[in-house]
Amino acid sequence: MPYLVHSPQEREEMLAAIGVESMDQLLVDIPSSLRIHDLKLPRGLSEFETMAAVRDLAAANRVFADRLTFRGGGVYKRFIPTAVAAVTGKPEFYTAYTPYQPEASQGTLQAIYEFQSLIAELTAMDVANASLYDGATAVAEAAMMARVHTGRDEILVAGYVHPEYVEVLRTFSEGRGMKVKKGDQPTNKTAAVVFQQPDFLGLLVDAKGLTERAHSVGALAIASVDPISLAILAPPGEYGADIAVGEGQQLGLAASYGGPHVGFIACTKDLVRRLPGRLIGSSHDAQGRRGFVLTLTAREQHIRREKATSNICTNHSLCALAAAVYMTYMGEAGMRQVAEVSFQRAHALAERLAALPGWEMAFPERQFLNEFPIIAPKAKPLLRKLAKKGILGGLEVGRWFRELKGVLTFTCTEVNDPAAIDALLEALSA
Amino acid sequence: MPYLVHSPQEREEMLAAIGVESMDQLLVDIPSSLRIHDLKLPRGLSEFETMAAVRDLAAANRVFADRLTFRGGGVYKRFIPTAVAAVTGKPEFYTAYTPYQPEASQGTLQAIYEFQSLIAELTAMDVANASLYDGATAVAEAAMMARVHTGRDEILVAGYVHPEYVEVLRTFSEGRGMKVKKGDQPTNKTAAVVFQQPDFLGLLVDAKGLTERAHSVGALAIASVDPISLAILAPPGEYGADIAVGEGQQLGLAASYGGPHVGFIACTKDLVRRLPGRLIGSSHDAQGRRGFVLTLTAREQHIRREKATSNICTNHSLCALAAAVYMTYMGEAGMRQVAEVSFQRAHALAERLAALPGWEMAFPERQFLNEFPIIAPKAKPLLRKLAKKGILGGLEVGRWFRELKGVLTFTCTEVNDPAAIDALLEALSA
Amino acid sequence: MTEPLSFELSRAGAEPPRLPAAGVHAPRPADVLSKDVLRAHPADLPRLSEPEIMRHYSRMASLNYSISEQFYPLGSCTMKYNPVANEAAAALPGFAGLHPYQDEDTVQGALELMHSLERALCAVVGVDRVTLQPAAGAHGEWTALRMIQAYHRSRGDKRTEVLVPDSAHGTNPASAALSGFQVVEVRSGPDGRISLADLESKLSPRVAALMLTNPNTLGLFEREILDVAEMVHATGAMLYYDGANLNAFMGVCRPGDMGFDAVHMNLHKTFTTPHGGGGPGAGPVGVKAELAPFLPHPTIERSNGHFTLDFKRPQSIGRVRSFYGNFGMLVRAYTYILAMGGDGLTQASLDAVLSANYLRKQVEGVLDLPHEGPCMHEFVASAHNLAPQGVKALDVAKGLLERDFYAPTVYFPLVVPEAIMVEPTETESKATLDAFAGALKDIVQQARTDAAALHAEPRSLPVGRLDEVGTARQITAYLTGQSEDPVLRWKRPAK
Amino acid sequence: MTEPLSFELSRAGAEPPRLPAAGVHAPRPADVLSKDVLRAHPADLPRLSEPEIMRHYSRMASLNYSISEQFYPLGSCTMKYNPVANEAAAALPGFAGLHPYQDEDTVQGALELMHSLERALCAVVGVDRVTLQPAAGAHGEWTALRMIQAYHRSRGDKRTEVLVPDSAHGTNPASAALSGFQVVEVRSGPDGRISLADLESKLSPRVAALMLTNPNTLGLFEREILDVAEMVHATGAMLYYDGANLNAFMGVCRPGDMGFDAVHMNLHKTFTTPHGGGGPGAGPVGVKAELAPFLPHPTIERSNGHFTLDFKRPQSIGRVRSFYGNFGMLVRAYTYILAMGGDGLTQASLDAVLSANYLRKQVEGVLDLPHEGPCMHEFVASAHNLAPQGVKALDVAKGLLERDFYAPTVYFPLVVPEAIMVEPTETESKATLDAFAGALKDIVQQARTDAAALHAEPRSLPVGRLDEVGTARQITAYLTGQSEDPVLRWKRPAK
Ligand SMILES: Cc1ncc(COP(=O)(O)O)c(C=O)c1O
Ligand SMILES: Cc1ncc(COP(=O)(O)O)c(C=O)c1O
Repeated sequence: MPYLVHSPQEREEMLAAIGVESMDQLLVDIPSSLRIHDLKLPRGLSEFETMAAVRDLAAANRVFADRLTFRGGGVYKRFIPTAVAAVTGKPEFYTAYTPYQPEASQGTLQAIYEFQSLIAELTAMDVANASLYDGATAVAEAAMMARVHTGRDEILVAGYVHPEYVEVLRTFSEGRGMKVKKGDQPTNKTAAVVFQQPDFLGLLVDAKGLTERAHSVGALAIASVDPISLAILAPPGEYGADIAVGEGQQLGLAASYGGPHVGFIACTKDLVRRLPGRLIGSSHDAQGRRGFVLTLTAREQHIRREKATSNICTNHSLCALAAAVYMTYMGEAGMRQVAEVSFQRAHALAERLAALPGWEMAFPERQFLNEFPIIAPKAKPLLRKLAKKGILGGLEVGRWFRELKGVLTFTCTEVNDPAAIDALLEALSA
Repeated sequence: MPYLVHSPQEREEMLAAIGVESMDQLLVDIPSSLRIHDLKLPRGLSEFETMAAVRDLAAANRVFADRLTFRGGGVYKRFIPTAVAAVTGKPEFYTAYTPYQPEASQGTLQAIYEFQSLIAELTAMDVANASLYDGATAVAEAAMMARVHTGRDEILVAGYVHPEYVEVLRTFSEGRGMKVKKGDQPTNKTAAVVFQQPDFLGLLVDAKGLTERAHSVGALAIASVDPISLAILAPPGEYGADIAVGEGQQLGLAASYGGPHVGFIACTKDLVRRLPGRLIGSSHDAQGRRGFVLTLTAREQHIRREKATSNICTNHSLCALAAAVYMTYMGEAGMRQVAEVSFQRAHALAERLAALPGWEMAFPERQFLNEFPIIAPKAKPLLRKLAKKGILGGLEVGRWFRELKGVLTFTCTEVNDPAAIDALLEALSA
Repeated sequence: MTEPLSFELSRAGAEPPRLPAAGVHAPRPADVLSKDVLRAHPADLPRLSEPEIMRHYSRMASLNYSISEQFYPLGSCTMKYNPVANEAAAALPGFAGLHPYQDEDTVQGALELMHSLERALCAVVGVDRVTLQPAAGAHGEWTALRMIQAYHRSRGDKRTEVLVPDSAHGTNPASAALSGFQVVEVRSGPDGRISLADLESKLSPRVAALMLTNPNTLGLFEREILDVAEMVHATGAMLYYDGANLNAFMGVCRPGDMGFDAVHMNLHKTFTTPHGGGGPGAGPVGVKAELAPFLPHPTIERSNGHFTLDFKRPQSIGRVRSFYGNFGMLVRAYTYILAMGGDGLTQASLDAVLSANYLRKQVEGVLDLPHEGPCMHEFVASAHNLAPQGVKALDVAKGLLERDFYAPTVYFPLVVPEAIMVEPTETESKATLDAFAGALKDIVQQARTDAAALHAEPRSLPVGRLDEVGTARQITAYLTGQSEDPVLRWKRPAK
Repeated sequence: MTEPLSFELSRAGAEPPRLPAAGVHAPRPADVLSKDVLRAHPADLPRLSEPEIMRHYSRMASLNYSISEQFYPLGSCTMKYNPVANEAAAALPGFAGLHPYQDEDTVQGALELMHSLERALCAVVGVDRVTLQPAAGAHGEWTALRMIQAYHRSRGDKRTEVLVPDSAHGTNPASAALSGFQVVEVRSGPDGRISLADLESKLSPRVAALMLTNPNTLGLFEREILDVAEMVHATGAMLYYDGANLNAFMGVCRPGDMGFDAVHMNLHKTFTTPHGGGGPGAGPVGVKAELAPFLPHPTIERSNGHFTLDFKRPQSIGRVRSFYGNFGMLVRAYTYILAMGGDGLTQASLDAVLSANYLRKQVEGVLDLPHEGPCMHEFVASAHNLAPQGVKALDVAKGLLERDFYAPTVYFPLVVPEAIMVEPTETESKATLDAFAGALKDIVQQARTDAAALHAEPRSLPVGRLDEVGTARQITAYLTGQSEDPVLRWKRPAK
């Protein structure tokens, strides 16, 4: 059977060495009423047949070309350097466990230390952790930090934060003694104001104003940010946010139907001891050689158990590695370049779409980067028409926000070349 | 620019360290009349654009599904375990050079030593080399061994040897003092009889008889063999051939429009010193640790120079590694299984095709393994019809052999599942 | 050999990568956006060329032990072989290229895969429904407890306590607490199993659930599991299964049959999705029918051969993460299940148990074995016997690293002093197990003859033992303003 | 750490891999074929499970130095960074899945790629046509000589000699001899360049061609190349260019302009296709128009935007290998050329020359530098200065291995005693070159203070220096029947 090692003869030898005659003697502790002898599953397949079956499932999906994908909403098609998969595909990285034994895990430890450093630099925060599951749980974990730090229980969600992030935040807050409210007027009950920059619709919010307002009542400011945008936009550290979180999918990870991606979280000095998840620090051995270790583990559930303020254990290390490779490959200049190209293309697209009969910008007075909401006539049939031409059109955000019925958000990145934009416009005019 | 490392500033520093002011001072030896300052090539592209361009070219090809490919003729679609690419994709293997420094190349050396051992086992010959370019050049190199060993100059090609191999043999023999003849009656001028088992049409030849006939006049017998077939058929070592050669594409290598694949060559003790290419042997260090080294290098061109009987230097090491992984993964039982499945399916297909109106086996009295020649009415339009249904039908061997006009060879392997065979029959009947 | 940080390798003048130009007429951000929304200080990221970057990461990779090269007997972690076919499957463009907000009819293959995976997991653990949304085991634990809480609440039953054995993994009490429960510890008896008497004394109508893993973290099957289930259910509480140890008995018995109402599974343990140096994993949760209404939404439903995402689940606890879970890991796990089949999974568990018992036998007389066998898929030894030599579990771990083995889990479970928790898995050969036992013997021998040498191990790894205490102290110095060195990140040295 | 052979790891009872069953009603081979065509003794192949196989190869991989982790300054080999994008391109199913006997209209993308690659290579080396068929450099050399021979013959000119410099690579004389030519050596002058006087004396109407590489194997540009070309052409002979050193001057000058009539290129050197531990490579040959009729068939032709394989070339020397060359390597090279562009290739060569001269400068005073600079993309040093200490080029090489660098080419070219031939390439950073120079200094220092220690290096590698002479001797013993150990392969020990 695939991936099994012992031969029938070796099994016999091993049983004999143990001093039993059959497997059943090793399974004596299992009440016989519980004992089954097989599973209601088909017999195993050869690798050839397995891969054929899996390929058939993959073929039953429709993959839209990256360049013809204008849908975002939290997951974006971007250029992913081949280098990323070449690194994450190294078995030395992907088949290692959480680096409990630092001497034999310096590769992982250093890579994640570099990830922490890169995220801290990008967000302009003091310290970042080793990763979280995704952008949604990152928001929720940040809220919990604020809850514990301020002793207050209200989490105020300002503006169009990703609706799934808010849903997750709500699920998290049950049991964690948090109340989630919408609004942008914090009070002295507010533990934190959570906002997203750019927001779910792609629009810029007044991050600085919201941060100041939070601080003015003793609440924390939690900024959920698009990492690519930080090449252009003021990072949370520059406007004084206390916690910066976000989804790192754009940093070299495939869309992959929504996961695995990676959440990041960074904070100011004051909050470091409340950070969830793993932290890697620099250390040295007796000979003075530098090495890296998991540190401040006393915060974590395996030490604090029921007193822990996060239960996260396995996180998204390999995705963090991918993000580190991406950021290192791009550098500051590369990230700025893709952010700017995306900006320019989105603005060119917005102008052309808004000029179509019946179309208009949903928030003409607001600024955006590379995703924008626009009112489109007969959105549904229009999207179907685009799909027929292989184009994944804008996202119907009315699905989450009643007031936005008929609004589509379109997104552009460096993968949507000018000819792709032309193709979109042509398909719309046809 | 991609893949370049020095920054403009470092270039200046390096020039200064050398003690010159400009690159031109380093290029003084180039006559100025020769100096150009650019190439008539487009400017470089970003990786994103490069990959898009290359993908467009790939998309301009039509790839027939493996299971619907019934064409062989020396290159076969077979199941390739994922393990193969997982090993050959390791940069430690694929970015190393020929293992000149054994202490730092044990991975490559041992892998190729294992390849040599596997090929020697499979062919039942004494010794195999580290690989050759392909099956065609392997035949030619073997002929050269016979030429030198026997001092005779006639190479007799018996039966349907792959026509491209024979063409290459002819090109090689020019200048090497060999004469290539067709026929199966060696004389005392014959250096070697070359035959292919199964032959180019898929038919079994009398390998033993040909070998005996060669030996009876003091000529060598060179068997060009299908490595998968050796799980079933008597290997060259069992019928006394002097040199076994072949194409290893079926041992885990993609069709890849014909290359890179891998030639193998194995021989009896007597001929070892005449083997072309690299040979790896077992050795040990001063502490008694076993290690592997390039050996018998005195045969090679870099020592013998104009007295060498082969000029091969870079060979097909990584493909040999792939083949080694394949053979190790499959084992004897696995190779036998795919050989038998291929045999059974081909025989089932042959029976069904031969029953179609107007079709008949081209050599009904001859035995075959998994490829067979059949006379098909209106072959050309028929193949076009199949292609329309995504089926790559048989190979028109009349292209090379006038006497076989209208004959197609069909091949089946473990990838052509019964439903695929049904699909072929259905398409033919439609 | 160590490797500099990318930040240290960075070269000021290095060229950025070539990237596409915009190719449209449109303003640039700086032309349109006001200065105060723009970034003032560019991020100080490394500047390196692709060849340097690739070598940097290649060299770092070579500093790791991993299952690809070493036996990695981390107890509770099920470090078994990660099939390369899984990786190929997840990388198929038909999966990796899917946007999560594509319309349902364009992702039927993905939905079918998830649906089939749900059915397969149901069959393995004996439950009615499974959510694939949780990203890891701990996430699954908490998701399950939220469902149990919602279930009780839906019946007007405000239970406030969750029982957790003292041998439980730290995530169990943490997950319970983070669902708003009070955690009550249940003691293990001297045989390493849960004490029924203690359990009895802690059960009450306040108890929402008992969290158990079985075999427990000592690798011992809870023989009295049926009694436990009856006791728990009799008080109206639910029984929760921590599936970290599921590799012990696939096809041998099922948590659902034992009476567990909710079960999390670690696809990154039992179902061979790679650990990735600490994730991503996937922690699906299976539940019996009565908990099904509370599953996170969306669930995946099938009708007339068509698959849909069902968001209309009024009693759902809501989402626990964005989108539909770690889809790429689900592809890997499903690929594995197809290849193994029911027969393969069953044999896998049998072999895992066999290997653990075989290795346990080799360890007899070498280390302490505080509990009687047979064990299931793992066992816990103790270095307590080396106390006279001043040798601790940690030293044994480091000695193993020196001998080219990764170390077992040490100091867990907490109920065993100097615990050494060994899980060999079914994908390690007898020869490897023998070699590992040999290394242990060698270490114990060395402990007896030259403990100091052992304390100085590992010697041949890229670094020796690191000063973890010093690191924590330096961080405190940083956090309290006594040092400028953030320790937790690189920072450009002030000039 | 060493790794057992797969044959030694083999376990008698190990299960074979699961494979599809036939699923058809048909006889099995043994039912149909007579016993004497069937195999009598099954091949004795290893029996191992996938986890064991993967670990086996992973552990072997870790025993290699490679450019992915080490500086690999092998002179004449152009060990530059192998872009990972190349690998991704070659793996595209639209290329990897093509059968060589598909009809032309189904492989237009592949033919276009080859046609475009041919055009690009023509532009780089300044020739009219290129064949992509040869599998490696030596194969290309011989292909070119066969064309030159065919050319002369077509004019009724039976020339019998080929001139080869004494500094030439061994493949040059071998290829010439294997084309049926007599090889006449041309001496180098004291400045390391070809001696015009000696050339003059060897030129005659018997000479078919002069084979040269420029820069020559000493890394020196043949300043008088135009005179050489004139002299050679004046006698009716052709000038052949060994393109192993093409990395020295892309976009700086062109062999075609220098007067070369035929040029081979090593795509696995200049154009970044990986060496693979010894191939596969690709050795295209470019020729001026007068040689074009003799190109191997098929050539790739374009008409009206349609690409075809042209087999109707009556003067062709015929095929030199099956199918159309190492297509997968052609894809990689073309991908590289697209990414680099004319500007990138030019800068690559300039940087290669800069790096070589920079490193050469660092080596001044450390090793002998027998020839004056500047060099082109590589230089040849000599360990002759260490002779008093009994230290040889080989010891320097082994000392470099110990210091985590691969060794330069040693003992080639033959014209320099104790030659150490260093080719840094453009993809190594200044920091790496400095570190390498530092290692050389350290070695020379050690040669002076403790040569014995140096003779014992490498110490930290998987094995120390191996007894190559003993191995050759043992092989002789085997071949002459004095020993049963074949040395060149594993063989099951007789019981
Ligand atoms: C017994 C047990 N429970 C729960 C977990 C938590 O799983 P995860 O790390 O996937 O969150 C683990 C894994 O470390 C475990 O061993
Ligand atoms: C100068 C020179 N010529 C020819 C060759 C032969 O090339 P290949 O090894 O590709 O056959 C080499 C490569 O080793 C070389 O360095």
